Amino acid sequence: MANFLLAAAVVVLTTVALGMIRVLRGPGAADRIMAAQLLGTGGIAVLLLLARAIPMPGVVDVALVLGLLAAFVSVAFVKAVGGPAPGDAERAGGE
Amino acid sequence: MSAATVFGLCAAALVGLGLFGVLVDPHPLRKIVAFNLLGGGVFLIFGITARRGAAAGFASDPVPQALVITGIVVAFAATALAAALVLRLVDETGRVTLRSAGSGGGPSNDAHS
Amino acid sequence: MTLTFAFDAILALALVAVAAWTTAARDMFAAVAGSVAFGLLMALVWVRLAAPDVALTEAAIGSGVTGGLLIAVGARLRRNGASPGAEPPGAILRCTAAVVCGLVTVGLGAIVLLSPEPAPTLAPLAARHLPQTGLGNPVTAVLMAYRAIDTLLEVVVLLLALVGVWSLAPDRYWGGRPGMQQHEDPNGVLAFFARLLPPIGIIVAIHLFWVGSVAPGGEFQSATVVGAMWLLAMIAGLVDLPPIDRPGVRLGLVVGPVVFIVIGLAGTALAGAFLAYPPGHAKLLILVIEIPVTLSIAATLGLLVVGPPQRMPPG
Amino acid sequence: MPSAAIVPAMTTAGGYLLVFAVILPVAGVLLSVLLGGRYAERIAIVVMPFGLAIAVAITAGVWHSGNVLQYVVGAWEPPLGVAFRADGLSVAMVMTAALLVPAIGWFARGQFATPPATQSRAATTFWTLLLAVWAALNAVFLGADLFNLYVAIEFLTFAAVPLVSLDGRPDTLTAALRYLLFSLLGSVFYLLGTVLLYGAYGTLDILLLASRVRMDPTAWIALSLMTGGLLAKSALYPLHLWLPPAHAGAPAPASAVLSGLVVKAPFFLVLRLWFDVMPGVSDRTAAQLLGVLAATAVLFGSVLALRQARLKLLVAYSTVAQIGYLFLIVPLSANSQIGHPWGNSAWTGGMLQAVSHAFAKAAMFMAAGLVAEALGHDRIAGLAGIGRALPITMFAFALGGMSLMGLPPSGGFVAKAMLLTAAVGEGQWWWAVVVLVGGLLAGGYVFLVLARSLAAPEEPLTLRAPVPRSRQLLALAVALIAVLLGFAPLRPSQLLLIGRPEAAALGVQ
Amino acid sequence: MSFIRDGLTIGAVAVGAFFFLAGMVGLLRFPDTLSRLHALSKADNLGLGLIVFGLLFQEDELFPALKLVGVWLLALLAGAIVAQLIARAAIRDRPSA
Repeated sequence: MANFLLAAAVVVLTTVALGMIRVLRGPGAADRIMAAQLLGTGGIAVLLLLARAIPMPGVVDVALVLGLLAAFVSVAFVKAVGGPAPGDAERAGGE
Repeated sequence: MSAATVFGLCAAALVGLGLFGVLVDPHPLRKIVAFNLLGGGVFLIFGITARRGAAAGFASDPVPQALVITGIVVAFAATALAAALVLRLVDETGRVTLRSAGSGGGPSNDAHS
Repeated sequence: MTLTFAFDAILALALVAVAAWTTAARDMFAAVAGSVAFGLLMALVWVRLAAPDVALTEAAIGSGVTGGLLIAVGARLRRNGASPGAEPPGAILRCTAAVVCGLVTVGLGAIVLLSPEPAPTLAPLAARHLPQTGLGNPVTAVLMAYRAIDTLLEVVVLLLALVGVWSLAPDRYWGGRPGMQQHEDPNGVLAFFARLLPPIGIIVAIHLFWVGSVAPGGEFQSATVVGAMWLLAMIAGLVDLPPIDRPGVRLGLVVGPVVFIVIGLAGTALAGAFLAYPPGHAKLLILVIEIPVTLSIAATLGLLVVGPPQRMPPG
Repeated sequence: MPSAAIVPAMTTAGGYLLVFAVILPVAGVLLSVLLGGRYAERIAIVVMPFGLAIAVAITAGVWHSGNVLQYVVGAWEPPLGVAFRADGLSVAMVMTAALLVPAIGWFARGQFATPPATQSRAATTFWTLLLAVWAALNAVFLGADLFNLYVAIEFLTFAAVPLVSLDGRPDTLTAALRYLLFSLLGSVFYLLGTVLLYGAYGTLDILLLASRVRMDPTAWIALSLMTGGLLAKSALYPLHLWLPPAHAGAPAPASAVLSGLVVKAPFFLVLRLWFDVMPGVSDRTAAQLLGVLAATAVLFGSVLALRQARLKLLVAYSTVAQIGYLFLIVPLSANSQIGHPWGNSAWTGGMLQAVSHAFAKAAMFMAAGLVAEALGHDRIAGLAGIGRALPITMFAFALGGMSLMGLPPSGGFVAKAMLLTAAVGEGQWWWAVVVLVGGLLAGGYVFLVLARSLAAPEEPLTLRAPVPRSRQLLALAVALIAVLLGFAPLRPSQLLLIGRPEAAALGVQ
Repeated sequence: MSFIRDGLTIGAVAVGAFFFLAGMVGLLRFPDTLSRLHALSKADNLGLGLIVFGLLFQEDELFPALKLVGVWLLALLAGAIVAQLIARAAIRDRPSA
């Protein structure tokens, strides 16, 4: 079972690694954010699989923190890219 | 090859890449990013040292691990200070550069910085 | 065995590829995005190196908060249309630098390959003294007991960085609020998210803090999560940052190191050395230090990300 | 394994002073942050006499016991825990900092006064960071653990960099950013060397490491990486580019701290590495290579100083040159023919140079700052008449310059004479030439300034702002210390040897 | 029993990994931002969900199992919200700006 989970981790890690191409190539900011989001989710999946395949305390917590902070980074990304122009910090938000 | 060796070699490559970026990239923010790569490589060396020091029932020597945690926090502080300097500089000059803005009278010896 | 090697090799290759791309990318924003991805992969590497405490720190600080900071800075630079004022150095200099960096890499690689495995280690000593600290997590024991002086100085370093960042405020904003007031639709998606996530984050932070004495976790990771949740609420316009002059802010920033020093000094009297803990009370005292330190680190990290004051002080 | 018998892994009597030397200014920093601008100055002024008293007590303790003071923090003995240790070398530098920081602080009161009703960004930051620099310096001079020293030098970086850009002008911001990047790069290389040493020998404690270190490639590479990083931080040629704009752009009291004290910290760590940690590892070629850089720094820095049009830049470039003198210790002392490095006079001379330069350079920056305040500029071409308008200030500048040139009777004279003796004694006459030519060039730039300032002005000189006599006298007092160091070189030189023989025994075995 | 549990785990995790693969292909191959978004937000959340589902069969205790589900819910929530925000930003940027 451990070997199977490890193999699954290798597969997901590979998709994460390939997904990086989109982060790096863009072209738009939205593409980058999305790809980063996939990376976050994929990273979580890899960690959960690893946690089961090679038992070690705390790995699921790493996944949890990764999920939280990835969400934070994504929001910062969205806000930074779609955010206000320098002058109008007071832009009324959402429609 | 053990995980420590694989990531040790990876760390060596990261140090080289990061150093290259810090040295040749003219953009200060990208210098900072490169600096984080360099720091990541150095921290990884701590990591493999810790892994190779597994003993006494610990899978990894706790001392280098603790040192890395300290190091990561310090590196973040450095990033924040450098970023604030870059932003202020841009606010003042509208340019992103490390060239001295004609600080007065210095001969051109520091032009190749 | 071969599967773990495959995993490690793919991970290492991806890490180097991201680093190389980040160094080579023309677009500044691509480099910033690359550094976020880099932090994520690093967290995986730390798990593979059997260092979950470091993995947590990397996920929280290295990838998360640093990523958020760099993204915000990158976006501001792009919006200001700041032009790069300098050309890349000439070919000769680049080649020289490449050669130097190559030598460093080769030298380090040689050390990695030639170093003995198993290496010299302090793990047995750390294990032997672990019962004296009352802790179950040796990394926390190193941070809070064996090398507590490093941790104390580091918390102050973080605070100094904030003093330095604040010193970059224009004079007229000194004492004012950092960052811009954010306005978002209070019923919008972002606000919803920013209401929902922080409670979850706080629970995770408390969990990390609590298990930190026996399992991976601890005050730095916990504080970072709290700081990030604070920033999230700020981004969504739910809370505004206080003026840096407010006594409560100042107190929050220094309470951690102050308690650290006070208990350290008490150790001089009660346990015979600065930062020594009386036998049997170590775990409790460490907890008493960690709570305010977590608060201070969270406040400092959050304010470091936001930057210097950007608004007029009240009054 | 000769280690166990030699390393006293215990706190010695009076050892607690070492931890207080670090914690007291840290407490001042915390209090300043807590109470904010209005109290920053007062807190600093209150902390200073206590800090000085601690330094004096440490000096007395080392002097009387004739041995190192040691403090084992948290009673966790190295290698697991961290120790602070004061030997003769530490004492010299701790004492220098303890005299200079209060002097500079007192001098700065004229510039960064914080009246009760108002508070300003620059003043608050200055006082907070002045204490932070002090804490960091003490941590560097007293540290005995390589990683603790890393934290200490990062502490120093974060305290020093914002001092450069206190006025917020674009050129000082650029200088601060460049300083920060150089400094961080230096730290990271230091850190890399540290982990390599830990990986090879399993300890970070300097004395334990000294007893375990062997002449192998890992030690050698670690030493090179750490030295390289520290050279960048101490601005030795060719890594000096960041220094002149940073030191010249900072406000005068900050320049005095940066040039007098801050650059000495990485230099001090280089000495620790080469002579305490790895006395056997450094080989002759490497030492000579470092000497070449040092010599180039002396000549190149002096020539550039001669060509400066602004007074503060001139003083800053002279720092580049004087740092070169410090590093001449390495080729002259490492692999000394006498057998152990501290036997010959280069060791004492170099340390005396570090101390006397600290005072001389601080005095010169104070004087330059007063001149700039009085005139509203610091163009050397426009100095005519200032010598008559501010005689005390210019006298202080001249005394400091005298020490830089190495004219008798000054600390600089004795220091340079000892370096010369050592160069001749070791049969390395080429360094003697460097010392002499560097002295001549220093004479050139100091006289250039003095001659301009004593010339009759074309039109009557009007001072933009009155310069309080007390601040001028303070600059003079600091300059006088640099001169007086020339009269008492013998007893300090014995002090410098405290803690040495122990390390020597380790090095020989 | 453990045979059935292992079988379920293998099945769910394999399909989950496949979804990740599919999401990655979509991310790399689809022509425009919104369709990439569509492909992705489905794939990665389903993928992670299936992997968590599969791993649940290996957990014997309640708390770790709950934590696994918590991680998935967190990722699901974050994914949905971020996808929303991106879509808004992408649509806003397209016609007007």
